[in-house]
Amino acid sequence: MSAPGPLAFCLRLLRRQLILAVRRPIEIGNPLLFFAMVVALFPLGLGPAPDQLASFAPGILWIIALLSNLLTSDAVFRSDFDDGSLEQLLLSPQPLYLSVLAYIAAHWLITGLLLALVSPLFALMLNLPAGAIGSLMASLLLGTAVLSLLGCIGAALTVGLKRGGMLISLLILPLYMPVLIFGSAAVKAAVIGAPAGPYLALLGAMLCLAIALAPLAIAAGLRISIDA
Amino acid sequence: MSNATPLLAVESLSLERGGRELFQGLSFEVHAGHLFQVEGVNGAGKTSLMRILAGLSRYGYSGEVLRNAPLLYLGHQSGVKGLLSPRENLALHVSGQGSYTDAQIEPALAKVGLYGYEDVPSHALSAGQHRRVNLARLYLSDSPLWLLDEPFTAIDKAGVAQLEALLVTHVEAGGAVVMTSHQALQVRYEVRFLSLLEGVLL
Amino acid sequence: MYFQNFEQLLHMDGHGAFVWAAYAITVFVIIAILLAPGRRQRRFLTQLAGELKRQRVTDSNAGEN
Amino acid sequence: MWTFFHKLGSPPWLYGISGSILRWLLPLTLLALATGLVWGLLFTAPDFRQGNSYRIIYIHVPAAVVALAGYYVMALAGAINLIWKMKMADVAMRSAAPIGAALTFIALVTGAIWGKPTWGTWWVWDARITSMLILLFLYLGVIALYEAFDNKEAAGKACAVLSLVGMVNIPIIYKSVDWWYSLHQPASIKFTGESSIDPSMLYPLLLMIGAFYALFTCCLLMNMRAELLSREARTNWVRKLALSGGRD
Repeated sequence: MSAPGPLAFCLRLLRRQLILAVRRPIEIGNPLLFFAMVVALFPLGLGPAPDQLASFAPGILWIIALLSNLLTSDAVFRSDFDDGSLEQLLLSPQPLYLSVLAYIAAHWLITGLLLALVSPLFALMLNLPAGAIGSLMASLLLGTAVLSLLGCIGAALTVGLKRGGMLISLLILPLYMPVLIFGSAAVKAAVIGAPAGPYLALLGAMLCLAIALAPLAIAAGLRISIDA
Repeated sequence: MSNATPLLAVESLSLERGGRELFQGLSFEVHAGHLFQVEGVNGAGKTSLMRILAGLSRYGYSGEVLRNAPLLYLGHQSGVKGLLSPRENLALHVSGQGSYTDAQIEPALAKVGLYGYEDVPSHALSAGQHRRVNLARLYLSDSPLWLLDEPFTAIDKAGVAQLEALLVTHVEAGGAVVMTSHQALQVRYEVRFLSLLEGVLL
Repeated sequence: MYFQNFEQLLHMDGHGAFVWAAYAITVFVIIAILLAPGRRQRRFLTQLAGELKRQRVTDSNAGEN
Repeated sequence: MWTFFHKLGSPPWLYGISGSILRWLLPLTLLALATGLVWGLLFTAPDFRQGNSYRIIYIHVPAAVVALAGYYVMALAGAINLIWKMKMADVAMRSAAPIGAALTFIALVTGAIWGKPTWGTWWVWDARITSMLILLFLYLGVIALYEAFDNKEAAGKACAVLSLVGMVNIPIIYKSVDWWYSLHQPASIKFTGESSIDPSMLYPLLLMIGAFYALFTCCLLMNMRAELLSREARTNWVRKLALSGGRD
């Protein structure tokens, strides 16, 4: 009955989170549905002129991705906190840094990755030029991972609070802004035919920094929340 | 025996909550073979003490807690996920203390009276059965030190007797138990009582 | 002194309203953050003093009984 | 060295020493502020392009500079609290947040007022103003998080983590906003001055920056004193102080 290695344990957590998500498909569907509905709001608010929509499309798509990520990140640790699993995770002899990464990876797989995969559909609805779709997907793939990492910081800090929902947006949205700037810039660059590579590289750099540092903040936040 | 390193040593532990002193200068050692029962009325700080011992509470108290052995803590909440079956709950448990095969999980679940429930979604089980899923971890555990906060809650009489037998087996095999409970333990073993106000009672 | 007279100072070639408003708001906020801790401290101390006085009265009453 | 740290952890000592520092620092600060205000308002020549409205620079820039520095002070105090578990650091962090938010607010409002005569509009999504706005959000986030916790010790630690995360992010946010602005900068809006600032404008500006730093220090110390008292309400020295009517 030896303890599993850190990597095996991470995979176990990842599997656990994914099984939990798959057994409640509506949780996976909600962010996508949200994405679709907000996309439908913009033509209603801005007018249906295809040119106008196309010029706003990079920003619109990125803001919706950001919001749907924000709305789901609140729940990452919530149920584990409520039923006591989080206590057990913190007492585990396994490195918390890696365990936290497993949670984030699961969150990204069921929100960011899926959003990136369905984004071409919505991009076409908003008249985004087909040439920009590749960089839209790439920027969403990289960017939503950063968003998941940052969002989990907010989730970890507010998981012990009864009214965390609104607070988490106040804490996390300012941190999202650089990702939004470079993510939408990558798409815009592709729209006008400029290389999107530099922006994607910047997003990648942010992702590296976030992977290195965010789990530390999340681990500290979880320990504080469990103790409060 | 007393010269050996204690599994858990507590030195002059004091805790204040809301201007009220819950305990002060609490010192004791838990060695292999010890079975401790923490005594105190509701609100005396038993759960606070258990959380400090486990390492979940890390500030707000003064004093030292030395943990020299892997521990297993069972708190008020069962940590059982309704969407997972009892088998999955144990196999995918977040505590990361062991990797269990079906050959290990099935007997453990059978011992806590969940034979035949292995693959039922846990949300179909009762609160007592949730507790039992959690207690099955005791049969799987190889941590020498068990910290059990009210393990008898929502467990029926037969279950309590079985659990008591398990605790005795554990301490006889060189483990140690610190537990809180409102009912007296019915065991043929020396139970040490720990009062939050007066320390270890002999 | 750059300005010739008081009127010019107030007017500042048409920018007076902006400049004076900015300065007024700044001075107001600065005064507010300078006074806030003092007020908080005084309120706390009088509250505590009252509490202690009350306590002393109840203590001496208990002593007489 | 260690005795100094030890003393720093002692509330009565800190209360006493901060009182004697404030006794000379506070008048000095007020004097410097008054001098700087009068100098900037009355005795400097107007900018040849912006006219008199540029006089707002003497409050806008110092407020912005100190507001940003204040965030670092707050985050540093948070780090000290997390690493060395020093209670005084928690007090300092808690005390710095509202002052920083107030200074950020000043910078934002004066920036907006300055924008009207200069750019013809109250609000321009200029890199600096946008960054200031985000800084205000960061400050408000810390304050809101602190208020949301019932357990104040946990609140202090959570805010420490949050402000450290913010500290790592501020350079990234500033750089990205700066870059974003240069990408979108409309041709009609240009920032003037700055690169070739005249010494006659520079000296009052430097004086005001110094005065704002001193102001921040004063407010921080005063807030810390008030916070210390309410945290130490059960101790003898605070009770004595309360009975003597606040004279130390």
